[in-house]
Amino acid sequence: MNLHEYQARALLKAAGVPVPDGDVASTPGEAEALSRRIGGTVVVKAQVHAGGRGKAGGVKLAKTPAETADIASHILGMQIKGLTVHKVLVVPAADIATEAYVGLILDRDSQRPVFMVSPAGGIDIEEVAAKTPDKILRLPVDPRFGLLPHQAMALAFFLYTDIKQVRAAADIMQRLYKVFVENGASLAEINPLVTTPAGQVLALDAKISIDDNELDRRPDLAELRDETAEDPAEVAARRAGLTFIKLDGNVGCVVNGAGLAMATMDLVKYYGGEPANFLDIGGSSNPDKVVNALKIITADPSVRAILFNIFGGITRTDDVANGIKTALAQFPVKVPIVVRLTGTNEKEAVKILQGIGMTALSDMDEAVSKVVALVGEAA
Amino acid sequence: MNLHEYQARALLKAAGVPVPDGDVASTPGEAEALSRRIGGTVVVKAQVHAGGRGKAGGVKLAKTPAETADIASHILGMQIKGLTVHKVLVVPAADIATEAYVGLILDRDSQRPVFMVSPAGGIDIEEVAAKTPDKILRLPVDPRFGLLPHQAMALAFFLYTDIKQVRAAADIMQRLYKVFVENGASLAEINPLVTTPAGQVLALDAKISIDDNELDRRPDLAELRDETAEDPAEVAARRAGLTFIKLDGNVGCVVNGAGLAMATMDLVKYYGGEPANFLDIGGSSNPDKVVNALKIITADPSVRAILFNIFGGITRTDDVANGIKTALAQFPVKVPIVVRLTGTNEKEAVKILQGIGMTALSDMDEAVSKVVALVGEAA
Amino acid sequence: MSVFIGKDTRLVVQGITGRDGSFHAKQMMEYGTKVVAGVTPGKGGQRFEGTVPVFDTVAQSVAATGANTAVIYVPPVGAAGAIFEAVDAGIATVICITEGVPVIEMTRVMPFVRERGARLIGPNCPGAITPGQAKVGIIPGSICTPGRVGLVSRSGTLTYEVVNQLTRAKIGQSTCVGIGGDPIIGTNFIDCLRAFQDDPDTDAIVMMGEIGGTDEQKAAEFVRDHVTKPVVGFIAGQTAPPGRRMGHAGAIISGSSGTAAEKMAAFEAAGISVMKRPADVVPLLSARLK
Amino acid sequence: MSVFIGKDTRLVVQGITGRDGSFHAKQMMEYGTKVVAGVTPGKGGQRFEGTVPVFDTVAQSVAATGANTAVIYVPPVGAAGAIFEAVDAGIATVICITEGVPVIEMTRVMPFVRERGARLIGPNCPGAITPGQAKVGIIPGSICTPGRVGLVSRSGTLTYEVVNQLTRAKIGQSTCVGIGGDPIIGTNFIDCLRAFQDDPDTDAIVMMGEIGGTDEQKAAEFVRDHVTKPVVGFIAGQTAPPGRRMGHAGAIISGSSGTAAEKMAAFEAAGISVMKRPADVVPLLSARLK
Repeated sequence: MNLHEYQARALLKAAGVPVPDGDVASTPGEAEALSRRIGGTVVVKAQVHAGGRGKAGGVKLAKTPAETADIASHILGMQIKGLTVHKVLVVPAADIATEAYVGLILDRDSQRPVFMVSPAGGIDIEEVAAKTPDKILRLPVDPRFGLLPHQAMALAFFLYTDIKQVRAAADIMQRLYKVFVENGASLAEINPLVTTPAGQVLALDAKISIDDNELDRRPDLAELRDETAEDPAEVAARRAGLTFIKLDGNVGCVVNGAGLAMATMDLVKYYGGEPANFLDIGGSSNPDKVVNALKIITADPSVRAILFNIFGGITRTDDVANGIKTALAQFPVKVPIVVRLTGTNEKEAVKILQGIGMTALSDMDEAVSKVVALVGEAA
Repeated sequence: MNLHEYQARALLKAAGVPVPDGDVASTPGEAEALSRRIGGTVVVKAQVHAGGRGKAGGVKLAKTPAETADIASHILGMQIKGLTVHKVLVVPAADIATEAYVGLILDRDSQRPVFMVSPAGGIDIEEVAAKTPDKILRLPVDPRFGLLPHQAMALAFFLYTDIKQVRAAADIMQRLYKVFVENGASLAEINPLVTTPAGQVLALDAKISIDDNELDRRPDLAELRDETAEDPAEVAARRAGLTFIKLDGNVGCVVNGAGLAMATMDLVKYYGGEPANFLDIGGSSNPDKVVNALKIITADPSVRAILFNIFGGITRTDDVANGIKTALAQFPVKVPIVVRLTGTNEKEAVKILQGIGMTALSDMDEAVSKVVALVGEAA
Repeated sequence: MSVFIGKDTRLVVQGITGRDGSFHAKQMMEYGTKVVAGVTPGKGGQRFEGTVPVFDTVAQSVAATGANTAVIYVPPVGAAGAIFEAVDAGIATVICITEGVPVIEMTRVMPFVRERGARLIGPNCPGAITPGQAKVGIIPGSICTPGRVGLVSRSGTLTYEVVNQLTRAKIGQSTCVGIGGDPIIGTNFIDCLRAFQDDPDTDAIVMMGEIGGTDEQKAAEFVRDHVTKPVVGFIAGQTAPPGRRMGHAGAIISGSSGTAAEKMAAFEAAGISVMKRPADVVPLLSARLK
Repeated sequence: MSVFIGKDTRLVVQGITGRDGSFHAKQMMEYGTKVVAGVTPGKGGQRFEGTVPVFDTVAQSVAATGANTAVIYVPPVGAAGAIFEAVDAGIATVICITEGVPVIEMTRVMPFVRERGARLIGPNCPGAITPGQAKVGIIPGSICTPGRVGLVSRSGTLTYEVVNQLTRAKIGQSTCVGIGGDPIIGTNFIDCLRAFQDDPDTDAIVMMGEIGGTDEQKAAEFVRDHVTKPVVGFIAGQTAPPGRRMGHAGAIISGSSGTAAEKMAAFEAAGISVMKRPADVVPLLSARLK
């Protein structure tokens, strides 16, 4: 789960990382009041889960409270990469002497949190990594010992020479690491970490992603989720215990298991079709999940046919068949449905489907090629 | 540094360990008010750094606020093992179903924090260890991983069978470990850990010792030191940067280095004398320390002679000689002083002492046998 | 012979009285797995299904039954603790089925597992099965048949799909291992490839990967350098969009890294026969086994 | 040959620009120790005494000078971190002079030191000296003379006292090691006894213990079982009261355990000649060396 900049800022601030003054506003009036409180020139920053906000016109300077209100009224409601801006962050326009990059990721290979820092900050770190890899210092942290003081200093020395700034940055590294570990982050970035002409070290922008697995035990973090920034269908799916990702095609897919769901999408493509979604109903056998899955898929007007691909293991195929039966009784499904199911309680499932006039296929390739053909006919 | 029960209780409570209601009082009136607030029968407990408070009459039940005031007025000011009671803890008299022991020590051998728990609580754990060692479970904690959940459960299962109590006790173990590590304790004990007839698990009494080395970086803990519970000479010595321990003899000792100080005491005894103190002026060369050391030692009326034993390494012996000279000029010392010094700047030191009519010996045995002889003559 | 589990497996089921644990404990027992103990704190002394002794702690179960393998069905919040407990009790092979274990917890679990020389499979995995000998986890026993093809997969139901294709084509399996779809897992492709390469009862290997990370690329290098047995591979997620987590916590294309195309190319370069779809497994394997 | 330090010692001084660090760095240089580098964060690029290069980090100093030994004079609050840094930089022998290191920090330092296979001496110790070769720490060089007696001690000035007695009696030392008076230390008596036993240039061993803990008792057992060279021992604190910390954090009799009497008895039982007072060292040693 990605946090908004203002949320990431709040976590860092609570951990003692120096961030500029400022706060978030949902209306031009709030933004104006903040601007007045802060005084001087401020920056108004769109809060959306998208990179390149600046280029998209989502980050602007405002010299007066009135101008802040004006700019906020433009940015609020703006679309950036398909996402509507609902909030802006208003912060003082900082004088910047230098910009550095500080990132901390959960690295799969080393199975550790890994710091990446670079004095070339404020820009895309992947670009720096590709073009000037010697400008990045990479440091894995052994979670048994945590970030050791000399490691924090080594990271800081890579960014600064002035010992006061080095110590300030090392302190920020320690606090960032603490935020990362205590909140189960998969990514925590300060970009840019700036120095002011007076020599202060400040986190000017921050990005934090929380491991979704962390949210169950951390309702305080789960509350930070901004569902207005997500596809409504994906929100509905998550609430129903489904994993759903909207795609551009027209073949709706209902599958049990993430790997099989991906392989099903791939097979749709293989047979010349285009999947409309990724949808994993998970391992449990709840007919309600199937009903909800069908509701979500049929709400997508581009879906021309629906494919079920169920390999019964923990999932009982008769539960899935019952779910289809219940759904069709509750609401009309106007596109054809192709069902493939095999495994646990397959015979019972086939009977249930036959009872409502449907046939069940047992071969994945047969089912996929059939659904692709149906879409072709409909077109 | 030992904490009082009420201080240890506060640390545990802040960490979420369930402790009975109650608070500390310095006057009978405060105790009475607490008793009224708590309601019902209360226990009034003397707050002194000494075991066996109960046997000494320092722990009493009081049925009413008036009785609480009466009992508090008896306990406050009472002497327990030579220590004056300045504070009492007033807590509700808990109904107790079972009593267990939970201790956590910094173990030198394993170099780890080690839990010791026993269902035979409320009594002296060393006695349990000696008589029924199978009633104690010992569990070292790897500080790299902390107290693992199953370890906390194993400790708790050793005390209880009811799963609710087991889980409650496991939770207490985790919190106790956290208190231990975060406050740099060398010992943290809950004795007894009780269950109430209703099944609640409560820390009824607690004892925590903080590693003295921790205090420099933790002023909040250093503030908990109760100097009224210490020998005033030892307090004065600590403030002067000296390590001083009062003993029963009559030969005052001023030594640099803890090992040499102990060996000097031993040698006094070897030659038939009795050391009046342990006193280590430490490694640095500050003449003021010597002045303060002499002040503290001469304040002890049982001291009949004073021995300096200085092996100059970091310590410059001329600094020590200057300290003696300054002290003697500042205040009269009515007992004989024998000085042994050797090492760094020995020649200069000898000259300084000769200048004030003193001789310096260079051999430790000679000096000690001489000071013991002087005490013998004086007797 | 077999890989990781087999006829010598003496299994303790952690969370045996829970919803998932009890269901699958029964399934494993029916399959013939030696389920020697269960663990549920507070239920020590009971018997599961009237036969399997239940203990409060894994250490007690090991002392009483000589369990050497553990399977974990406890909820996410307790799963990492359950792995620590099993490893600390001296269990050699720990299989964690639980999905949703916080990844930061796994960063602490893994050094512990390694220090103790234990093997962890998972978390968030379907477990392993050595057909005819032992089933540890949730892979349906009915779709497997004993044989000489080893299978390793990051997925659950996709594994079933492929195993099923093999069984229908009368190609039996030596051991099937689901290593799990999380970013940090105890046993990776290379561990399994090495085990299959060393297993005298395995003639060929099927490897089911997916998008995200670089495990498949490294596995391909390992195959190129160290595996002499034929390997057939698949990558799920050829049509997955970048930046989205495709169900599995680990199945995410970061920037341009971890794509299916990249992984399939690595497979090809290493001499691994690449399946375009699950149904390709039988013809490709048959061709390589000739 | 020598123990822990010697002519191959290439020393980096951590905290070289501090009050204690600079004083003792000079003393060590004057003694002839190869002080190849100093470390003080923020002072990288300077030269100490016009000759010794100062670095911001230990890693830099190792890369530039090939330092293999570190001595730490940084204040207590930074001392544990300085040990981590030295070990992490690949330093083989780390000697921590600093007094007052929080003991809880040492519980975290020690596993790190062990995992990396480094040797830590101290903290809160006077260091070591191999007379005529190298002095690392604060033991006055003037009282030592080269020879064939190894000395190990938990104390500082008491060590000087005994070394001085030896030197005055023309009994030279192979190496003198102060292991420190803290409850948790990197190198204990047994480590030193083993090293002296294995050192062809050591003929006899002097062991200076004190009250508190059980290290001397264990060392006595080790002497009984593994040391063939004569050992002479002393225990300071025969007159110390129980329950009081006698200056050293580790010098405390807990209950009835850790007393001088107990330790002296253990020495006797192991065939160690027990000194009743420091001056006994020369006659006892002379008798054992005949």
